[in-house]
Amino acid sequence: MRNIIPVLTVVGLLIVVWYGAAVALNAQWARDVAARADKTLTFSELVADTWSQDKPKLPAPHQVGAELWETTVMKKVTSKRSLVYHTWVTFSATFLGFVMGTALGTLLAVGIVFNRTMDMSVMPWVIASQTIPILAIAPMIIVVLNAVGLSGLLPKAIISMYLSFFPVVVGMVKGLRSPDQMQLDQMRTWHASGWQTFWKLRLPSSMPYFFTSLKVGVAASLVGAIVGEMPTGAVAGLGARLLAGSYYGQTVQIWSALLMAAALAAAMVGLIGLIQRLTLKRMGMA
Amino acid sequence: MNDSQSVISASNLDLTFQTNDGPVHALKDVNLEIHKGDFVSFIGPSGCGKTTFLRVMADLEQPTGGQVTINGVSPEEARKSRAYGYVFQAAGLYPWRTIGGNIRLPLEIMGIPRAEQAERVQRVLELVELSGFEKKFPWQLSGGMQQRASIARALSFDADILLMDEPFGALDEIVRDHLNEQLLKLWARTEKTIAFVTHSIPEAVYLSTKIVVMSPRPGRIADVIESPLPRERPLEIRETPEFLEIAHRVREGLRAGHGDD
Amino acid sequence: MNDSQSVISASNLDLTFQTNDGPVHALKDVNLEIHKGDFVSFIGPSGCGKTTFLRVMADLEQPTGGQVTINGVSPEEARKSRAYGYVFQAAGLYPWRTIGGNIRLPLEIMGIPRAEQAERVQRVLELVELSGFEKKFPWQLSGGMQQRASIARALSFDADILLMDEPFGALDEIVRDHLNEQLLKLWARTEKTIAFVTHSIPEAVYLSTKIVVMSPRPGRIADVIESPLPRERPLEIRETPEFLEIAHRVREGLRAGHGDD
Amino acid sequence: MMGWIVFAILAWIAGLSLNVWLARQRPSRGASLAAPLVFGITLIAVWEGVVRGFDINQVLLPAPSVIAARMATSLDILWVDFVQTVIKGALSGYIIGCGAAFLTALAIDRFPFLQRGLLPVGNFVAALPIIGMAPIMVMWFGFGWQSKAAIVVVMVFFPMLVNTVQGLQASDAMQRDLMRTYAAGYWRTLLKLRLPAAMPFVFNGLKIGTTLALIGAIVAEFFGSPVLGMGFRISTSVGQLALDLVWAEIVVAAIAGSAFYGIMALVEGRVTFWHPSQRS
Amino acid sequence: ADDLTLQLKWVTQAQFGGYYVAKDKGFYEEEGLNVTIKPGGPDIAPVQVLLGGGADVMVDWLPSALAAREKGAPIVNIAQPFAKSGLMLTCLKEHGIESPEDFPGNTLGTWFFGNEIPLLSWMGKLGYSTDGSDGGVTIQKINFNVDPLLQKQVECATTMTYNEYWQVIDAGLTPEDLVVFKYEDEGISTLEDGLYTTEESLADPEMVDKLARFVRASMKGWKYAEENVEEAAEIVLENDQTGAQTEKHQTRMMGEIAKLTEGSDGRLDEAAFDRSAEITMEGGMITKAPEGAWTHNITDKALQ
Ligand SMILES: Nc1ncnc2c1ncn2[C@@H]1O[C@H](COP(=O)(O)OP(=O)(O)OP(=O)(O)O)[C@@H](O)[C@H]1O
Ligand SMILES: Nc1ncnc2c1ncn2[C@@H]1O[C@H](COP(=O)(O)OP(=O)(O)OP(=O)(O)O)[C@@H](O)[C@H]1O
Ligand SMILES: Cc1ncc(C[n+]2csc(CCO)c2C)c(N)n1
Ligand SMILES: [Mg+2]
Ligand SMILES: [Mg+2]
Repeated sequence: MRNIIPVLTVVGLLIVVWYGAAVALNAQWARDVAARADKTLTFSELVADTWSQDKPKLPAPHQVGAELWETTVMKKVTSKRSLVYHTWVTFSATFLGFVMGTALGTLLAVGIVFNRTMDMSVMPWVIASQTIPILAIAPMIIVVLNAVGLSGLLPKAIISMYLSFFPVVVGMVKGLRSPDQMQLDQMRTWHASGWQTFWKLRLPSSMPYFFTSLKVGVAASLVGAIVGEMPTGAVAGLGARLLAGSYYGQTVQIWSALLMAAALAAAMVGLIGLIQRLTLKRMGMA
Repeated sequence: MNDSQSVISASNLDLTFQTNDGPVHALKDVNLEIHKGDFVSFIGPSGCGKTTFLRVMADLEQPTGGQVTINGVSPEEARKSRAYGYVFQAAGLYPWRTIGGNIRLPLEIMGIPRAEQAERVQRVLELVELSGFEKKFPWQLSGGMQQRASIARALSFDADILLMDEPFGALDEIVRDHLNEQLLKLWARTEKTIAFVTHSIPEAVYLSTKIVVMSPRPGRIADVIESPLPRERPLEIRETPEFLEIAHRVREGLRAGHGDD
Repeated sequence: MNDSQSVISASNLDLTFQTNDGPVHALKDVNLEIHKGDFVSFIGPSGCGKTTFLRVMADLEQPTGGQVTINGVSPEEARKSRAYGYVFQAAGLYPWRTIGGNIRLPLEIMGIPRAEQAERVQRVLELVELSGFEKKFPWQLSGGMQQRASIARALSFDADILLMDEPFGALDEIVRDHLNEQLLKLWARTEKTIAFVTHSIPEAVYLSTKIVVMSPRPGRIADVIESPLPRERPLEIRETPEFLEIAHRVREGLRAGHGDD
Repeated sequence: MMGWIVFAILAWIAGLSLNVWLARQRPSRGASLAAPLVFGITLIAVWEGVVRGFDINQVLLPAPSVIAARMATSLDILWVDFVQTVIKGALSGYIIGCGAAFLTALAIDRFPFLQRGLLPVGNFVAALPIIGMAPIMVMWFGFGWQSKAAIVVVMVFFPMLVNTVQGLQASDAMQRDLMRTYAAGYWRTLLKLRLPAAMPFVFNGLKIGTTLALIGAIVAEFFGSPVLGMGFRISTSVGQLALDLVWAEIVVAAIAGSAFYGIMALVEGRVTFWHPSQRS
Repeated sequence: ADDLTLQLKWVTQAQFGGYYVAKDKGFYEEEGLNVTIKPGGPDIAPVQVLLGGGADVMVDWLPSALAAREKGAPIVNIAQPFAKSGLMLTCLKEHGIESPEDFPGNTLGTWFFGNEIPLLSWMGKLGYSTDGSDGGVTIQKINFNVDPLLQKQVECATTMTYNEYWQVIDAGLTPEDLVVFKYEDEGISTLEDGLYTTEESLADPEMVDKLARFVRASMKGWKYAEENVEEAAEIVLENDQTGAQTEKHQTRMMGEIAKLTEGSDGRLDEAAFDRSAEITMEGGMITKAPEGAWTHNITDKALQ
């Protein structure tokens, strides 16, 4: 709660900058319109105009705010025009993808840490896999999954997983290798099995890395879900809103979807942060 | 001593570390027999290879020459059959486990039933005088208390061989005396074989049936002293002439080791 | 002793830690005066608050009651004027720096010229008998060697006050004797004020002008013994009756502390 | 047809056993290079076998041999695209983004006010999805590489920030106490203790950033680019169903990304040689 | 009922009104069909969906279909509900562009994915280079919206008569501010929204029968939409799951679309096909004249 004042200050500052930027970016359009009508604008008219355009380059905060209010509070949540509905659609794919990505990432990391064959051969390809632009192959993935009868949530979640498992692998490999030599030696003296060493030593010591990876992973997951929403025919979800907004030049709609997505990501990152604090505290590490 | 069955035997042991500025010869041509029920102390200047030797016995370090057998088998097999308990030079407690949890750790790993775990934890905590600290986290304990917790952990699972690397280094004289006595009692009662690194000459003499004096660079055995003291040792024994004589001999050995440095 | 100027003074010091299962009273009602040029040893059972007391002096821990002044100012100001060197109970070397680099660290921070840095590093390395290990990394050194490197680090910048938390705990008797002598020489030569935690009664008696015996739970001062020994102390002094008498008194104090446990 | 499927299965088994064998050998530079290579070749062989064996249409998934042939004939295109996307877009964005995140992390670390104010807001801003950002960046910064760099900045910023902030808290209490006893000020403590201790985390961020930068630059080109660049080529070629060229670009991206990552991993090994994860 | 899946080329909008009407009004049902309509998007290559087995029929533009065919995708045009092209180039008058002579020195924004082909062949005919060199034009790839035009990143941009053009108008410009060049008028038009399926399907008599019924019902839908523009737009809106479309825009679009489907009974006009193929070839998207890329089989059956 003591965060409120700093956050509000920063947000306030941001909004001021935003209004300023809106004037700067939208001014040309306002002047053009005026020129066509053979008028010249006073400064206050210019400002007023830049903050109220229909299709601004950068919508003013209150325009986005109004749109958000309009599409979240004023609409039934089950309505297709409700942003809450679309956020939910995106969230479910993100969440599923994130869970799968975390599981896959952790499993791979465990494999890499415990198995030299995997360490030597898989890691470089995991990296290479991440350089493939998903936007290029997402449609193919969707098509292939469709062909084998998978559609709906799962294809999106798989793309989301594809993006989120990587930060988890990188972080967890490091984390699982972070116990120092003495701690590992101790485990050796007790002839702990690989599994026990993992469970009682490597995993607990990897926790700080784990949570950091999760935060990055969940953000990546969201990007994946949104990307995945486009080739599914852009039917529903924040990705579809972004696209539709872009095809009809509805900047206000784009921005409200964008802010909603960011809010979703921030909420998830915040939640993970909370779990992190609680866990590390219980583990006596914070 | 009283039992000629060889528990630990090292022959022509050699160990060289490769480091960024050249090799370090940590152990050279080390030969030693430890019999069942022996209490062997290792003493020697810092850096002479005591820890390294203990680590070789525990299969934590691979010798570059010669060999070691524990109960007639390789250190690896001995380790796998959980033949020994090891107390490290630094406490090395897991920060995310309480003291109790740390002591329970090897028990969990060895699959000892839960009820027995609790009971054993209580027993060893008492032994090292830490009852009541079970729920504290390591960083809430003083250095000496951490060290004692780590001793408790090694004792908890009752291995036949104990390898202890300066377990009492961070303890005051009174606790140290107390733990020395406790350790001797435990040893007498259970017939364990103990390899014990220490820097204290009186401690080495008081505890051991055999004292191994080592000298550094390269680490090797300078002297092996069989103690003529009886197995039954009240604290007062430390004032007897026999005791002082052995202590003197150890000190001479040590000094010699330092001399050729 | 020879100089009545008070360097460290604690009055009614109290410190309570809040832990997950209740408060721990680490220091209670501690009063102490340390004069310029004093060599004060702290001795007491493990967990009695020695480290905590040193940390309060060093402004690493905030007392919950009472107050401490160092050279007449608060510990914080003293710390900021780099009035003391601190040797931690564990070595605490930075793993990314070589031994030389670790010792150079405070010198760099204090802005000492490069050439002088090198020279000082050499000197203190010699003092703790680690010449030749300058380029090694901490994890390539034995426990005792690490501890010595950390002592060297604290000595390198020549502070007027030295706070040493069991600096010689991990060292063998010979090195320890040697370092004891070196420390006494250094002290005599430079008139430093030294606060020194140890578990060894002979060490405390041999080194100190004043011995503070502490007792635990809550940690408090049980006895303060002013040593009548001369400042000039050959190692042989440890066999004199005066020496043994002081040692006896310290031991009694310690035992009493343990007794009411 | 069956022949190719059998070929795929055999290739899989052979590659796997070769790697298991390699892993059992004494660790050496050769083995650590050979293993991923063997794995990759296996993968490619299996791919070829499957595509031919199941007679998968070129338009869905071209065979590696077809892709290779296309690469050989299109080197000039691949090169200009590479320069446009990787050198101009990804690299500049990566440097600016990681640099900015690093400095922000320092600022956040320095001023608790920012830690509490900027970090949540920063998380929020950084979580703006690239897909939404990309068209806007193109609107603001034009079709050239600058808008791509801007996207990359946004993409690499967050992982770098989170990791650096976490890393700056990674030194342990005793190490920090030591600095206190030297009355080392904030900057010195930072320089001598907290930054070195943060390096394992920082490199995590830098490594994750390498691949993100590349994806970011490529994907951003989907939303506006001059008529060259890897993303441009991929998106237009998909439209023309020239999947062989698409995959040729992807191969280039994968090689560039792996090399980029590899370089960072190498530097990491040099800088954080002392960390347990590098020593074992 | 028989299941059938239709893959659209673009998001749900009045451009595909006929299909939605046919579904909504039960025309498909009457033919014993259970039709699923999958919306498309910029990242969907309908051909891939078709070949991957995700759909039985798709809507595509002829140039991209021909290109796919040449790349080895065995797809065939089975019907052509759109008789005319809605593609045009829209320029801002203020840049002083009134006729094709004024193009040199300007930047023309066009969609890619094959949509640039007619423009390129037009420029070729006009004798302008397209690489930005002196005396020529610069071709800029733009996305499927009109922002670059409004923000003056380009002087002209491709628009559809039924969609993007109106977005420009909605943005506050008047038709007087604009100059449009309809591809249809410039003789560079290619056939747009046609229905395609695979050769494999055409070899299966049962499938052929299904497709014939599908085309028949679809055309019925189109004719209904032409006559009931507002109702059709309403139906489209109901089927839009993004909730992003507006009634005003869709009604207007439906009206414009009706002008393009007008006069088509679904049968492909061979002359239009040949002209389209030629333009596609001139633009370099295909290298040789296509063969077997269309059939009248289905429409013949459907129109019986
Ligand atoms: N950070 C902390 N949180 C909670 N309790 C603490 C903390 N640090 C120390 N204590 C407690 O304070 C008491 C005194 O600890 P201190 O470290 O000062 O002992 P010590 O005299 O140095 O012991 P030793 O000789 O074993 O090092 C102990 O009971 C310990 O458990
Ligand atoms: N991992 C290592 N890499 C390189 N050298 C090492 C390593 N471990 C130990 N050494 C070196 O081997 C020698 C012996 O070290 P060891 O730890 O066995 O000494 P020690 O007798 O236990 O000393 P102490 O009493 O100080 O603990 C030392 O010179 C040390 O520098
Ligand atoms: C891959 C691809 N996507 C879109 C179009 C063109 N197109 C067809 S309908 C439509 C919407 C018009 O409002 C657009 C832009 C294309 N030819 N190829
Ligand atoms: Mg040692
Ligand atoms: Mg202490």
